[in-house]
Amino acid sequence: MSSAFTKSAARNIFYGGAVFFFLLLVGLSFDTMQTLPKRDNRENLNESAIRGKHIWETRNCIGCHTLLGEGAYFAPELGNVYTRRGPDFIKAWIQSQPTGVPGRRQMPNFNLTDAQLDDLVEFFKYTAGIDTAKWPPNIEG
Amino acid sequence: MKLATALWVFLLILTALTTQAAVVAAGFLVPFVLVTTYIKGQVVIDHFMGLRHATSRLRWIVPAWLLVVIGGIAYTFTLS
Amino acid sequence: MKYQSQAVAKPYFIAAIGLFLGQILFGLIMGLQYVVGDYLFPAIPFNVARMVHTNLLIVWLLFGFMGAAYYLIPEESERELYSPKLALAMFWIFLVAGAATILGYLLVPYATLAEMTGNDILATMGREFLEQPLPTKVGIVIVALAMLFNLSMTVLKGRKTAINLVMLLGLWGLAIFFLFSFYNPANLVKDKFYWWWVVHLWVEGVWELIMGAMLAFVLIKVTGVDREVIEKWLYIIIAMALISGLIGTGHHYYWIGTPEYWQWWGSVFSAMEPIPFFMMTLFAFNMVNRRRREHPNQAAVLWALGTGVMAFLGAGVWGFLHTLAPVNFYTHGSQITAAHGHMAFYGAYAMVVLTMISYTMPILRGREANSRKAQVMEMWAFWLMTIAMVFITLFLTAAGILQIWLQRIAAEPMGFMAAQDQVALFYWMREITGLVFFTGLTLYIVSFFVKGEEARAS
Amino acid sequence: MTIAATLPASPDQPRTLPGDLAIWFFIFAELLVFGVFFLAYAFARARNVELFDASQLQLDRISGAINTALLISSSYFVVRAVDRIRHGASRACAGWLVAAMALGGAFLVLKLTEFAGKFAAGITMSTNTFFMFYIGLGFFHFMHVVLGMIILGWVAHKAWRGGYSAADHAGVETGASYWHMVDLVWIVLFPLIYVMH
Repeated sequence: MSSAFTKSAARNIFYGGAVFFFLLLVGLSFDTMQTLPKRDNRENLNESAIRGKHIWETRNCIGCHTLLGEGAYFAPELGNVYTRRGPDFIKAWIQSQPTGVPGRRQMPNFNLTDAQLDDLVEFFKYTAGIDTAKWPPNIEG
Repeated sequence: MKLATALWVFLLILTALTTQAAVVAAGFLVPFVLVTTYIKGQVVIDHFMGLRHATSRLRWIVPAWLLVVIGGIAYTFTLS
Repeated sequence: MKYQSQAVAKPYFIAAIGLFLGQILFGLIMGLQYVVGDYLFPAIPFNVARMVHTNLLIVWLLFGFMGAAYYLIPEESERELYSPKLALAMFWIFLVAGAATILGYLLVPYATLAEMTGNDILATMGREFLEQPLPTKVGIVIVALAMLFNLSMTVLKGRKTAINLVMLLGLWGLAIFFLFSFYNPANLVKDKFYWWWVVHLWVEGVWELIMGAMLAFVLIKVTGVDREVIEKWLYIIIAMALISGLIGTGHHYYWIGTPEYWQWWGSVFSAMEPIPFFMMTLFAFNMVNRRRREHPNQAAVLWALGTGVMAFLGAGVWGFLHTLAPVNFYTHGSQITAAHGHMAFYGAYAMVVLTMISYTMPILRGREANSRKAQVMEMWAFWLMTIAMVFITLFLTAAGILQIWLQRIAAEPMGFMAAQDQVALFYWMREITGLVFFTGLTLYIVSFFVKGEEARAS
Repeated sequence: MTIAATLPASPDQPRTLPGDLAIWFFIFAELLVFGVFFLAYAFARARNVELFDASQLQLDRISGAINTALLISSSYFVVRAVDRIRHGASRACAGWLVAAMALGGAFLVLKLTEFAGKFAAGITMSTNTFFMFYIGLGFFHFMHVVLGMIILGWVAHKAWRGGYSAADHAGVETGASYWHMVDLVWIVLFPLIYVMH
């Protein structure tokens, strides 16, 4: 019986383990990509929703809100806002910002056109249809 | 090496019994398979891995792992 | 300083500390906006402040990593840096690009900034932590590649030790996984899936290699323990980090539209993620206990030990708290995440960079260690910042638990803003603790200017 | 050496786990993962017995049993290989290792046939929780067999070229320990997923 703890064995385990588990991650990611069409609501990802995502990104909405739970925690979750509030409320809300109530959190007004608002709502409609394994726990997000 | 060879045959027989048990006995199946699995695992740990003769402070980990896993599985079969 | 070219680390470290200060200032602004919603509105809306806060964090840590690499790799390779001029040029490019980006965030509306910087050619902006305009992202790649070329050439021509190989591998990984930031599919699920290949594979993957290498380097220097021993433990620790952390990516794939088996894979592997951090803590304390010399720089020893403990608490314990899928179902996207994020980033990455700075800066300034007086002040800064961070984390955790209860569990769930009003007390306490942190940081900076007699080995 | 109680790091300490201590850290980590997965399976099954029992009927138990026999036998061959190198017989050691690898290869072929059948029937990891475990854990173990074979192949190659001796053969024991771990895990996996219901 030998008794050793060598640097070369430790190094080999590091390299071997890293490659092994990276390949496993790639394998699982490959399977995920195969499974996504059933879950990611891509049939509702139309041109308007794609434009909506672009608006979402270029106004840095993620800097205050979460989307499917990821982002900043300063303002409400919006992944399910379409279900919670409906299209008309969303548009009216965005247009009425900022509220200007002293001491309350303020959302900037981004001066979006009607067409842009429709695109954004279409994006929220798409996100609300993604199969998120029943998250969030309730409609409040 | 004679011991190892004998144990090898023993393990193969236990495997055959485990597999066969699935079709014969209903209430008897789970305890029987758990016991044979535990014996098989312990044989591999002691004689193939060679931990029986190891003097390291860490040698208890693998048998303890086997015990916890088999014990945990046994427990879940009492739940249903 | 054994090699002249190690001096290029100095501007990197100074910039890192400067940007760290900026990060904390914007953190304080955001903390106040949490309770006084219209503070500085519309001059600095919350999303802008947050973008500055997080981007400054990333940039100062990158400055710290780069500085550390430029210091450590020549010393480990036992030769001068391949090109100190290139390293210095990259410093200025990175600093100017970073400053311009931050000014862009502050002075120009984000949508205009996006338009000006070619976001319509390749849309990459507006995703958390990856808000940088396209030219900045390209700039980061160029700076990283130039640095990697410089460092790789140094290592190739010099001595190859575990520490410089691991450091180099970590930096290569950092650059390679950053390339995923250029992939932004319209499909939100795919977007998020690969977004984590930057964010998670950085902080819970390759950055841990960088962190391990830096910590190992400082421990060799301050303890005098045999390199062979430290290096083999380094390999084992980072092996554990990648074994658990790579599939641990799955803990981000529970609720974003990805298949549900990730709940199993993510839970099992990320439950193991505290192990490498725990080993790192044991490692740091053991090496210091077995030290063969009393290094005069006791502040650096304190930082090294603190990194081990705080990384374990922040990344390990606070990560584990909400990593199992059934728990994460309730905590996902709440203040619990913020609590974990703060202590993990401080404990693992901010502290390891400060450890490195604490050890190297006196040497870069021509002495083995700072004066006793300066060190005492630095240690005060250590305790103020660290204890403040512990309390920030505790208050945010309390806020998070209450928020989850009110908004997600209670029989009559509250709306988001109503729940926020209920937890305002904790936000106030967090803001006050933030001021303590700021005091600690100020003291830290002041300690660089304290003179006095040089400390000697006892 | 009181500190070493928490972290056995010094090379002069007596430590006689077969092979290099480094591989044992890897083995412990792997056993932890597999152990947690096994218990997760068992608890998930207890909460959904009908689904698990019904899905289990679709498995080919005989194929699983043959695979168990293959891995046990290959483990035994590895024991023979270690015995040979302790007597300084490098070539014989390499021979036994190659034989063990051949059985590992047979395991892979059989396992692939099983998986191909399931995929052809449209079964994936997302079909249900049982198949998540059957395919996920099976594939995870499959990759371990591949890795084990790579390690054995490397050791066999070095042994064939006389890289080990009766006095110095830690590398053989290191590879052997890993292979036995792969075997041990399958010894639990087979009855758990294929047999018990």
